[in-house]
Amino acid sequence: MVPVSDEMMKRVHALDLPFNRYGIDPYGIQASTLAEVFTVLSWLYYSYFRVHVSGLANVPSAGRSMLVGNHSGGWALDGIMTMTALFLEPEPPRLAQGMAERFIGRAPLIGQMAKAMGAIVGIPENATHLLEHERLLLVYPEGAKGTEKLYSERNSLVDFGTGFLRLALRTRTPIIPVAFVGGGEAIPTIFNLYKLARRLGVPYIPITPWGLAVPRPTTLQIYFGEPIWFEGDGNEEDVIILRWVNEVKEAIAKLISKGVEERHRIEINRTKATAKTPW
Amino acid sequence: MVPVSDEMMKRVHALDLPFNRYGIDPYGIQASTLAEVFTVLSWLYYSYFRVHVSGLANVPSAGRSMLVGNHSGGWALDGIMTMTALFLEPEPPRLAQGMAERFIGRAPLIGQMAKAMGAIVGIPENATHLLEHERLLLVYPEGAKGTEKLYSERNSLVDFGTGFLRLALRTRTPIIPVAFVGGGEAIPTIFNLYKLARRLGVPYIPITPWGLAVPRPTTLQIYFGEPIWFEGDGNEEDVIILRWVNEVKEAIAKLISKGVEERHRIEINRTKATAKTPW
Amino acid sequence: MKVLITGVSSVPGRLVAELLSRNGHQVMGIDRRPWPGAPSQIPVHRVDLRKRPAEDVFRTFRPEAVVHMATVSYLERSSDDLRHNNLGSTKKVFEYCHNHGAKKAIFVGRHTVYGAASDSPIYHFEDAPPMAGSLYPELADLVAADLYAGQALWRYPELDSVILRIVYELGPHRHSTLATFLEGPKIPTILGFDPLFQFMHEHDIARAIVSALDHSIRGVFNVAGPTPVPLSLLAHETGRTPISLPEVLFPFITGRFGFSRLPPAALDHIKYPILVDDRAFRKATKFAHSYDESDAMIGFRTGDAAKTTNKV
Amino acid sequence: MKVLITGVSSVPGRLVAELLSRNGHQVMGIDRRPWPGAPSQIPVHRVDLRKRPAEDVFRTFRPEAVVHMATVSYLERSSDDLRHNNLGSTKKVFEYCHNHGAKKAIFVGRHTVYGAASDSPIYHFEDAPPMAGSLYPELADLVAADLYAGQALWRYPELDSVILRIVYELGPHRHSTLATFLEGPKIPTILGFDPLFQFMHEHDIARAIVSALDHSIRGVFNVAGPTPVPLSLLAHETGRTPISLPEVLFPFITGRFGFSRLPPAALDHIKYPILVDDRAFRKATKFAHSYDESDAMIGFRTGDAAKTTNKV
Repeated sequence: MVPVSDEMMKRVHALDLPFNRYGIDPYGIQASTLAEVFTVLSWLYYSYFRVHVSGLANVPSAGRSMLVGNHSGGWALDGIMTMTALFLEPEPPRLAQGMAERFIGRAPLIGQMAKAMGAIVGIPENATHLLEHERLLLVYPEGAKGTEKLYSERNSLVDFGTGFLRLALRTRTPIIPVAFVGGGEAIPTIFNLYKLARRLGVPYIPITPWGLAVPRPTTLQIYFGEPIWFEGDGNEEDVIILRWVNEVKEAIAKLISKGVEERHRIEINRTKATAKTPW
Repeated sequence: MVPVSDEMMKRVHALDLPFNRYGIDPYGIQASTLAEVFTVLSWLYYSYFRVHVSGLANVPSAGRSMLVGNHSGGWALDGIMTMTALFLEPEPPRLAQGMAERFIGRAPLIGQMAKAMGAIVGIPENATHLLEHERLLLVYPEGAKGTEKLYSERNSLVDFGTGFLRLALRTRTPIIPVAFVGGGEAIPTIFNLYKLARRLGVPYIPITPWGLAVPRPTTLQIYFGEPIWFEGDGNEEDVIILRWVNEVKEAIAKLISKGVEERHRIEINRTKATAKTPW
Repeated sequence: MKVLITGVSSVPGRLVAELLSRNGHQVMGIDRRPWPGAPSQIPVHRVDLRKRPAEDVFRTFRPEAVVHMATVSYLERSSDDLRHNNLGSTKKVFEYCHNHGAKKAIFVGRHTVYGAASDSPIYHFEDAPPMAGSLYPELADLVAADLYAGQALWRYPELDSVILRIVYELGPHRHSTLATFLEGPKIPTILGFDPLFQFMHEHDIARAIVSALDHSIRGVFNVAGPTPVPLSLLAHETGRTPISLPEVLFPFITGRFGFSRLPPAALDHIKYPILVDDRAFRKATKFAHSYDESDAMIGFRTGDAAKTTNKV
Repeated sequence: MKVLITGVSSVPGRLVAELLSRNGHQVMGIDRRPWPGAPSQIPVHRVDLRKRPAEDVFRTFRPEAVVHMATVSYLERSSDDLRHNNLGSTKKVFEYCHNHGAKKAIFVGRHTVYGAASDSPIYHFEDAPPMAGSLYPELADLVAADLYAGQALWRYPELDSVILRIVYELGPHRHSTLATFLEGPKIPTILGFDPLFQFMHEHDIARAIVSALDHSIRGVFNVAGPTPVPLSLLAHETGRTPISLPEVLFPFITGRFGFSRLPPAALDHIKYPILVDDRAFRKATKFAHSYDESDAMIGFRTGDAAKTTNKV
């Protein structure tokens, strides 16, 4: 087990979650697991990567919201760091609960840990339940195709699914666009292994210039955009839904552009900062 | 296969059954099986046993009726000879369909033949279905306990079940009491084997002075009583139903007494008759 | 009327679609399998009922009636993926019907849900408990789908739900549970057993489904055709050779030596009959079969859809 | 009110009977098993629900309400005779209710009908398809009985039918599916999995059933109590030792070496959670549990029915 600081435990209990006397919430989120894992993640967040966060005020401090992000980097680094930012930065902290691929449900150990951290198998029933219980949901409408992006495609967006938007309409949930920039630099995928992956039961295995997809310590940028409200009941025609999905997609693309634009300046600042604290 | 006379085939087709072009009725009764089996049974009926039938006019020539009989003899001889009488004697012939023990459903060959002759596994759903289709039902409310009777008990009645009476009420069916006398003389059970029987999957095995329960050629008497109608819906209290069951039982008992009384005279006539046709 | 048919690429699906189209209805189909050569006036969407694109079909077409024929039985398929198909997709279909304003939904189920057992009633009524699920694990999903569909009767009172439990299909297309069993030249039967089989001609099945649509009925209905016939006769009349074997030999011979294949759990289906009483359906819809047992068997044997008798 | 309880000799059956009797109802019970020491004001008839004498009890007592608790799950029994008990007896109970003028029928079912699967919703609502039948053959009969009971909602409109799907029972009587699993000193768990278990104290289950009777409701309702807890915690708090083992070793250890026994098909039940959303029931009946998860676990461990906390 990881030694947990008082500060970390305090943040866990500041979360708006109905933990029972054993520190377990109705979705199986475990206070002790959160504290331990966020202890590790906070080191990555503050010390290994340099994470730049912008627009935190757009995330409401309570109530249902749907964070809709772009995939960046060959695996869930984007989601994990977004979760970490929302746990460490705002007061009170918030727990962003990710919609995971189905294999998370079957996978021993890793699946169990993900669930104890609040991840949920990504089916509509689960998303609806979380939102009806005023949770903060983190979704990636690009799906697995998004994490398969190669280095050269790192700041582009692939097709969005439309399910998230109908869900937001049905549950009357605001959508908060989130851009993640730098994942492609941290894990520059040069190609993906598919055949071996299928054998191991995962969709693909990203390969970087140094082989396995261990991220390098680069700058990561997270931009939270302004909440977008759509009015409807979720049974609209596809053509309307697609227009609204594109609105969300464009909002994210705009945030990504901003991130790409600012990246150089932020990295210079980083170099200056690390020059002061050499490790 | 048994050579079938034209007369026998004519009787089969005179039955009020909806045979299809293959000679099969909706319950799986097969015209060809009926003709063959009744050819054999008519020899037993006319030549091996001497069967004395009385009250045939009480059995309606069409429409639903429930023949309610006493068990007499260690196995289904009573039912088989009653069926044969109703097939051979009245014009038009009628097929009495017996309610068989559950094991008939599972038994290969013998079960198949019984079904092709119109026997039905004795559950209320089946009885109801037959009556609603205006069939003639043959039931033995004494159940297996009735066929287990020893020689000394041959003309007594054991407890009647009450299901048949509620069924008659629900389906508005007249009850025709039937007495069978002589089965105990044909198959005089001196004791029943139970342990061996269980192993063979039958309730018991009757043992006669000559071992197996092959019937000897005696006189058999069948008495059909006047139809009894009860008014009700089948949901009456037990006390009422039991009273009516006893009415039926007493009607049968009275017919049995009559049979026992007449037996001596009938047997004398028989002796005279067989003296003329010695075989 | 706008009618959507799921499982439209199956033989009965096509027949129902064509019949409805001929009767002047606007028909659309859903199936994962293709329907090569489908009539141009019957568009077919190749989508999975459990996935979102299927709901889009409901959303845009807005059918007034839905005929759910996308159920599979284990004798036809057995892959694990399909194991839960019936229940899951049935749930979705009724949900879509409710969400998108359908007025009528017909679930096309099978009479085998009642199960084959030595002590079951010779004729099952609609309120008989469907025992097949616990008798044959392969049928559990079909039974659950059938009963789940029945729950729509109270869950969605605005939707006229009809659950049809139809007997075996037999006819010239030779593509059904019973046809699969009658595939080989030699038909294995169990020594000492000759159960009745209840089947109807494929065209009569299509007509029965259409009558369920044409009449304002709701509830569960058994659907049957002509008088059932014993297995031995069925084999003879379809040009096969029935061969009686002791039950113990069965595991060794099915699917080999020219014998039809038969899953082990299906053995009871050739020992005991499954028969249904269809009076309620005939009364409610005035349906009468037009192909008798002989037409169906000879149609299957010859591949010819013409009636062999003059019965109507 | 005159209330008839089937399966009255089971632990929850007795608790419901006693609670109703204390509340001033006239209670009668049916069970094949005896209830030694039953209170004199609660007559128990030892009859088989599927046989005629059971109907006589309905006929003479003429209950206004019936609580059907005579369902068994495979973890408790497994003999072949009982395999079809649930469906067959459920059919009879609803038929008797209809024939003999009952106004309300409560089917006491289980939340396990939804099935345990890796990709199922974390919380099941009442309209979720009950998948357990095709996942576990042993549960097919229970699923069919549950869904069949639900059909009474449209078949018998005059009868207020309530189908309850109740979570696992846990408490001092130590006689339930979950108690059987927690029997041994060592509780086998599967390495890398720690599913949530949802259970309620036996007294809360009895109270929930009584509230279903006291409120005029009809339909299908999930019934749950406190927050679910992970299996490892459940084992610890009930004084057992959870031992994590790789899944492949399971067939060799259950029921031996001091491990609780577990049928092979039940493995998924300790890999994946089955959780139900009970908002509809709480809203309709104002039911609130009074024993929390700790009360139930400690009650089971100590055999003491007293509450350990001051929560209400």
